[in-house]
Amino acid sequence: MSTLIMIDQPPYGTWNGREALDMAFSLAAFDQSASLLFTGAGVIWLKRAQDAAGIAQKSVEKNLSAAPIFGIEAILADRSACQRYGLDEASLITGVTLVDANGALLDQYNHTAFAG
Amino acid sequence: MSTLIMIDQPPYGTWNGREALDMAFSLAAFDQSASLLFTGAGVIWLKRAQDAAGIAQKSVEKNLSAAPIFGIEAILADRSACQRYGLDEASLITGVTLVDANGALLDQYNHTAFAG
Amino acid sequence: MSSFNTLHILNKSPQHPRAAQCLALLSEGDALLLTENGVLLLCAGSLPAMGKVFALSPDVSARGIGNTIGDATLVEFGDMVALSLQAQRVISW
Amino acid sequence: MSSFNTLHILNKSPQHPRAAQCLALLSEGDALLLTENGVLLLCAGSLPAMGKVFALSPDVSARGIGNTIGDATLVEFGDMVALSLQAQRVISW
Amino acid sequence: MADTSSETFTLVITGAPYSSQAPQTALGFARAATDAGHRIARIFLYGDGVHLASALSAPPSDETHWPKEWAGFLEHHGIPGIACIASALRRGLVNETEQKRYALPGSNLLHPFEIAGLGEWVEGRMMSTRTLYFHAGG
Amino acid sequence: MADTSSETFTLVITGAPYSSQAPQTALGFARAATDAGHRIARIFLYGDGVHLASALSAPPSDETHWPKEWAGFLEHHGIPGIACIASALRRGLVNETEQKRYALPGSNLLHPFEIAGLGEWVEGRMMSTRTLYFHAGG
Repeated sequence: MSTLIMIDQPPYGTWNGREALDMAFSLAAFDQSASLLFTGAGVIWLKRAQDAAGIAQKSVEKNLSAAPIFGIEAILADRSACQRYGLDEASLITGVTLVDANGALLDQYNHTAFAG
Repeated sequence: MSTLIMIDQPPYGTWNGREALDMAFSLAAFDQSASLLFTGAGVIWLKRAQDAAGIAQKSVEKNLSAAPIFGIEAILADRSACQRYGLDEASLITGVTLVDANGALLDQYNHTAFAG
Repeated sequence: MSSFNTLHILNKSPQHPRAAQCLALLSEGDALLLTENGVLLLCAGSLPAMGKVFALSPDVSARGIGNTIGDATLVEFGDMVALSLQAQRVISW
Repeated sequence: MSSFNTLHILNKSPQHPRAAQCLALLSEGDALLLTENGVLLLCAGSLPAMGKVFALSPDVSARGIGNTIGDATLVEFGDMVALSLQAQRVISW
Repeated sequence: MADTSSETFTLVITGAPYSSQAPQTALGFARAATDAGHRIARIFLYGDGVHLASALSAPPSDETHWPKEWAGFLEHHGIPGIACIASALRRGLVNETEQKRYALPGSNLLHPFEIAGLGEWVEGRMMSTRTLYFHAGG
Repeated sequence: MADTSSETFTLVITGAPYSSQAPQTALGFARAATDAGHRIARIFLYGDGVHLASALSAPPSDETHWPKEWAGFLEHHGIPGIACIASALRRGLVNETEQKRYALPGSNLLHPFEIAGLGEWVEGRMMSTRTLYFHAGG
């Protein structure tokens, strides 16, 4: 039973993405296959060199880099969204796979869910 | 001190518009000049013949029709948004004035606010 | 009733970015169920070319847009339950 | 610092419908202050042709997009207070 | 109702009452599912959805009291209603156990809602034919 | 700080903590305003913003406790923090007066926040040079 957790909200402005990450980590903790797909403005999650100290929040970069250790299968990012938000491979954190978010991609998963 | 309260969310799906209406009514109750401007999907507020019994909510039509009695100066609707959502004059509740929501319109008010 | 690959449930108005995302991801053999503000797709924008379109009747009535349903099929909550079981999977947008 | 007609404060990402609405209503002599996810306008889409553009520095840093500020001016909260007083009025989108 | 085979659902509600329509749509679905003879394994409240489990909500008397409507439905059918502990603690929704643990001045969880971890969501998915999500609209 | 003329602000917060960034941005603004010698007439919590006044919030220890941060700021500067009564009652945010009036099992309003009507917002606007709104982003 493979699950794709989708994140289409940027970090810090809402808690939506953090709660999506918790869902994915929780699946992995119960040995359920889980991957993350970042689309739309959600791709900003994957930007290198975030510094959230000025807004009194934890940087999400560290959370995400722990994803493989926690057993998350893949961190996917929609290619066109990355282009739209000016993210090239060099500006992305490591371990991100660029994909085209389309129906064929979703078909590879039994479940697809947002956190909110 | 004239205030324009803007509503860009459709009714029923969120409470945003209801709370915007309360703001306008409250201003009017304190003898402050207040008008409402509906833009985007918010123009659905102005549709005739809403029947919200099936979703266990109160229809917003009655609320809005009381606006002139409560002292709301004007109910404005963005012309292009009405077109986009298929609303012609015949399908609108009475008392709505079609306008072009642009900078010149906003300039006529000292204050402009959303409910959320 | 036939079976669907994916049932997409859309509860957001056409101006919401997730609405565009949902419509872009519809595939042949999928079905789209419009609920809450999602039903506004019936009066703004155009229905997707592929897949069957359903709209939740109480939400259509609440918004007074029963005259603009076009090729969509009005359904009740009981049908929503049945549709969710007929599809291979459900995505709530 | 000069005075502005309206200071528009935008805290929504470029994909949010209110962002487009805000940008469409900018007039000559207005200023735009990007905060929270609003700062993503710096790396997606284009800055408005008219009016001065400011972006709240801590929000730009949090999102790691300090290298894409273009013609925008980075400001701190103290400047945000000053800008709100220099403008004739403030609209929070 | 030609097909009377009984299936199992888990419903996840992430939108708050009096802010989104999510709890209402979810209740319409839940009632139709039980009317059709299906089983609901559990309701899982996540994110802003945890506010549905508030014991202190007091909407105007001419508006539906969504927390009470849901609580009544859960009790009548013996369905567990679970608020995610991480979402609930951040948003100020606690039972007496959490009140004591965090030395808080009170508790506000409506009976029969419970507080538990995301594991309940994972488990609900595994035991259900379908898991549906009811998010805030917009 | 060349210009030391003191102005008055009213801040309206409509976004909830742990769901939006609105209370954080508003606090950044409020601190900068008082640092610059300006006066804040009042903070008005509206819609989902009323959750900022919850006494039962218990975020993880490595996250900022926004209700407490705000409460401390209001106390330090003697600024009234008012939650709109209509928004608060629907969302389960009540003081002891409302608890008794509606026969609720508890109260959860954090000191020094108060509960009052939209008239406080209207009045705050009238006595302030600028009224700023801090909505949920997205």
